Amino acid sequence: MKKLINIPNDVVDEMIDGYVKAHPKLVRKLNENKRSIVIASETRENKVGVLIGGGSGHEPAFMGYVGKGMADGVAVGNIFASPPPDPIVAATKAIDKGNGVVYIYGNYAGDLMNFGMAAELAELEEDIDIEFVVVNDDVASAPNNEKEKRRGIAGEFFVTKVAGAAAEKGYSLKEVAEVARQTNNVTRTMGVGLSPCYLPQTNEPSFTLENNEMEIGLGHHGEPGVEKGELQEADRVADRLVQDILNDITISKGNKVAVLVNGLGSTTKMELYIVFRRVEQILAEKSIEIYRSYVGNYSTSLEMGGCSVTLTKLDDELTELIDAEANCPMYAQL
Amino acid sequence: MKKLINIPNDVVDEMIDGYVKAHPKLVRKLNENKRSIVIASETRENKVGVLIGGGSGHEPAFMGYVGKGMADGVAVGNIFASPPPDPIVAATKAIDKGNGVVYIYGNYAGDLMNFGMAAELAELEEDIDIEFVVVNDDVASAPNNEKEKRRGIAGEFFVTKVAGAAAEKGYSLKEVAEVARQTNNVTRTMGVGLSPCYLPQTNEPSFTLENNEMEIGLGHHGEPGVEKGELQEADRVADRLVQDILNDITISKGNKVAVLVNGLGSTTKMELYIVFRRVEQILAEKSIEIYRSYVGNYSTSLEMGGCSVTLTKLDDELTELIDAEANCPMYAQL
Amino acid sequence: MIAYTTDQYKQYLYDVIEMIEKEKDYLSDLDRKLGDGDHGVTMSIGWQAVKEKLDNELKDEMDGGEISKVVAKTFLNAVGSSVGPLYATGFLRGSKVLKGKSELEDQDLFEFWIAFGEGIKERGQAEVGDKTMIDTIDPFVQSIKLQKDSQSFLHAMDNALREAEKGMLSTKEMISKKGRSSRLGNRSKGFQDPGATSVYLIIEYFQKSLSSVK
Amino acid sequence: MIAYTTDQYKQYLYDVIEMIEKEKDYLSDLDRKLGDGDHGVTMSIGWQAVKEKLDNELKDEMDGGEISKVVAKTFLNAVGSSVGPLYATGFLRGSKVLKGKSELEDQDLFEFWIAFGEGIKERGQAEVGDKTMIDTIDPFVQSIKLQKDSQSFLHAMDNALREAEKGMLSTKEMISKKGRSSRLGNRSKGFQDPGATSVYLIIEYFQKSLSSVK
Ligand SMILES: Nc1ncnc2c1ncn2[C@@H]1O[C@H](COP(=O)(O)OP(=O)(O)O)[C@@H](O)[C@H]1O
Ligand SMILES: Nc1ncnc2c1ncn2[C@@H]1O[C@H](COP(=O)(O)OP(=O)(O)O)[C@@H](O)[C@H]1O
Ligand SMILES: [Mg+2]
Ligand SMILES: [Mg+2]
Ligand SMILES: [Mg+2]
Ligand SMILES: [Mg+2]
Repeated sequence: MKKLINIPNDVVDEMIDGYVKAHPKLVRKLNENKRSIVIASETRENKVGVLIGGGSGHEPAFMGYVGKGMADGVAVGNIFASPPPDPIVAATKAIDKGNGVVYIYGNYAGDLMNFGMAAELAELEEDIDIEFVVVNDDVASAPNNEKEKRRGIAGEFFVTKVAGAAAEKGYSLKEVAEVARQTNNVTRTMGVGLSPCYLPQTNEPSFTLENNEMEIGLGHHGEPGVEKGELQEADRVADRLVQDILNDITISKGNKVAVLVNGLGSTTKMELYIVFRRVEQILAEKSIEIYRSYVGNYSTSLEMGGCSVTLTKLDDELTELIDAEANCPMYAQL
Repeated sequence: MKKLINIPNDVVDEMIDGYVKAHPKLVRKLNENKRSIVIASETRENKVGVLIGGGSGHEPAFMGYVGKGMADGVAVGNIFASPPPDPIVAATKAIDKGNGVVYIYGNYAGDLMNFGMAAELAELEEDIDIEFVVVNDDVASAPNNEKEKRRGIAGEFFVTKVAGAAAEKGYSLKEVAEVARQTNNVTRTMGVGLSPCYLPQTNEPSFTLENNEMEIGLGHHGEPGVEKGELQEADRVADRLVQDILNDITISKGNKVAVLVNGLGSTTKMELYIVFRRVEQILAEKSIEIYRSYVGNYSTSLEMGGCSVTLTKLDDELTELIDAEANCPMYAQL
Repeated sequence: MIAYTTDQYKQYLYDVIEMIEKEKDYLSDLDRKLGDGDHGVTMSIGWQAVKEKLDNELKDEMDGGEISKVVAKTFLNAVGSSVGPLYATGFLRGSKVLKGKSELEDQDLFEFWIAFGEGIKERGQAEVGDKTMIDTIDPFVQSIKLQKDSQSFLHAMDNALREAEKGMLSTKEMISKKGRSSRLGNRSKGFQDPGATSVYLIIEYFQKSLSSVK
Repeated sequence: MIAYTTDQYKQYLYDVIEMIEKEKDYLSDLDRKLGDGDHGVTMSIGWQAVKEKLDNELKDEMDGGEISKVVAKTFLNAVGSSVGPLYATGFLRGSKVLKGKSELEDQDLFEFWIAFGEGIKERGQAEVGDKTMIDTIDPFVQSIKLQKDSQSFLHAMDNALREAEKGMLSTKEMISKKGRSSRLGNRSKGFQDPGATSVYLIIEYFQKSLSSVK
């Protein structure tokens, strides 16, 4: 896989460098830690801080979602590797306005340990209250009765969106965490992979597939899926993804949802809209209302091919928060 | 190349279908022509219409740039094929508010003929005044003394941005066209391809490259570039692209520019920011101020790998127009 | 000569449709060397749309002018692209010649193809030597024009096709000046132009159609 | 026994660094089957950062506790990931045992490796059978614990390594329950866990280091 990079081990630092130079009015890097990025403008006094983070390679996630109405800070890890505690703590200190910070991250061993250690440090040394929101929207990663084992994938976008909007609206620490957890509870994602990604350092494909195969329920770090299947038409793929979600969570006639059709990297917007078209048909048949749609690369796996479908069941509170304005370098909503 | 599609010949219609269903508050398809999409909200009376269009396969261009502060309508062609006159005329009629419509399209034989025929029809049959803005920012496609032969590529984003903002601000037909042409005059793009794209119907690579090769100055429909070169580090690629631009247009110490580092499809945002980082270094060395930066997939070539760099030299008027708010399904700016 | 009927004209169009399906990969391959690789795709989309019209709306249509006009509009709207306006203009200009006619005499055929070729040339604004379909169609038109008052159309066609073929083959060594491949400069040398090829096939098939009538 | 000096300990760390560079592709290959394919990358990034410290800041450091603490912090901050906290906690716990010591007796070595293994286990909260590095490190710790009062450390190491190896190999047939590969369920069977492998190599190299001292 040819890549436009310099030295493989430098990609993350150089990306961050380019990122903060590209958007100096929106984000800045902390002097204290080169892997901590925070919102450039002063945030409102007393506002609850929202901190996101995780491995790199998912851009725009997570780095791209720092901004008004979204996260106040991000800790950036190596590719597909949780950030260590230091950048998390540094960002925590920078964004705390006295009312604590909510950590949002995916349910991965590495993130759990690193964010956990960081929270201990922040609470002990800096007396900052921390709340955890662990995202686990990936239906494929464990059965319904073992939800606590599920991974966090594209649905983290909605969780961040809601938490960011809630914090902006003046929710308290507990309330922000609560509504973010609630969003996670009503969010489900199911993905399919068509082609692998390549780590810059190894340049090896994350999995191998025959020409007529796809990986169903793959991880968003190129981890193999739960099942290989024959590549099918987009409509059949969408059927499968939506069915798996609806088998897992009750969304009924008259319910409102937000939909995210997320590209994993090299899949074109054309394809994503073709998949969305079918998702809309299925939901319309069931009289489920799509309140708002997001179609594009919201959480990628380097240049992996494929997509995921996320549904979030909306109540009135979530609807309002999903609708709120947001302004980040890689995502803006009016 | 595996694709998430149904029937290859249906991809454009299905994409449009998905697109308008995903963003009903922002865009709608005309009953008169299934390849014409216009802004969903009523635009201001007397506002000059801005119409864009071209082949599909460049998403978010052009379809994605319909919205407040950008284009009022788009005519969507087959993949890499100009739309025929009918959808152009239909969209023209729908968006004309009595003060005429500016057509913005790239300098390609097909677009010139089809938009030209459409303008004749719109003027003759509907008495609508039309102004043409033909974008030709691609430095590689012809030497400086044959600028009229140059193609339009990613720079069309800036031209559309400026025209959309000008129309929104109440510029007259001639003024919108004038400032858009002016933007085109001070815009230069240079691109590099690392991997080909595949038309859904042929599923053949648009070009073939060895593992250590890149196409310099490629067309944004997968046309071969002007020159094959050895794949180099991102910094050297950026050096080459920026140098070719600065050899073509005088941008001096103290000048302000807008920068677009555009991904062609499968190149990650990580790589684009690494390229941006170097672009910023070069310009900083020359004391050229980057006023605003855009990094991401703004005009793709299906799943092609590679990127382009666009520089637009800004005066005060362009600065203000580039800064204006925009709200489209695939791009929003606050 | 026996007059050429519009039924035979429609059969000719069906033959073109079939031929395009056979040749579409070849045409796309040529375009891949020089342009965006879709010439076979655009031609196929356009002619398949024409087929749909022939099968339905044009089933009982006997007016050669009407048939040509529908072919022109259908092709244009299905295709867009560069070749949409080019071929559409060709058929539209031809339709004026055939208007109201259901049996075509030699004179009609001469005029049809002259109008067809000149229409394309006018639309594309390309010159001989630019490496486009003009390199096929211009010598073809010149040749039938010269023979118009002295030869049967079938005979004229034999000579004109030889000129067209020479023109088509000459595009191989040309440097592109119009269309997508113009950016390639010298790299465009060595490859035959796809449009010059498709238009050659289209006129060649008309000769075949005529010959089978005799 | 001759006491193990912190110079030798540093040499051991250099040996591990060299070993990781040799094995990194293998470790990434294992992780590609089960996880995100980066275990060799993370280990290499971490140990290269440690090397930088050994070459500079730790050049004249003789306190085994200080060395271990710097190794722990450096590794953690360079790596993050799952293994960052795991190995860092191992070295951090070990550093408490070695604090203030520049010559390590058998007793210190026993306590260092017990603290190291228990630290990892506590951090990761995984059980034997979950298909993680615990499957290597837990039997290893159990074994040296049992031998602590009756054997020399070198001798105990021989036995413990055999247990560790068995543990490492047993991960092949396990179904993942912790870490990225747990989603794979049955598809995780047949592949050896990368973390179980890297930690085996790390303790195996300690035995090599010890043996070369004797
Ligand atoms: N201005 C022109 N005049 C005549 N023929 C042209 C012109 N521009 C392009 N062509 C023809 O069009 C052909 C390409 O057609 P096609 O691939 O279908 O369209 P596109 O270039 O839009 O992809 C070229 O091979 C050339 O013969
Ligand atoms: N909770 C845990 N306890 C112990 N070891 C773990 C745990 N989670 C993961 N591991 C180990 O980490 C290894 C993977 O490490 P690595 O690939 O470097 O990190 P990541 O999983 O973040 O990509 C696994 O092979 C496993 O042995
Ligand atoms: Mg990892
Ligand atoms: Mg084309
Ligand atoms: Mg073409
Ligand atoms: Mg891993």
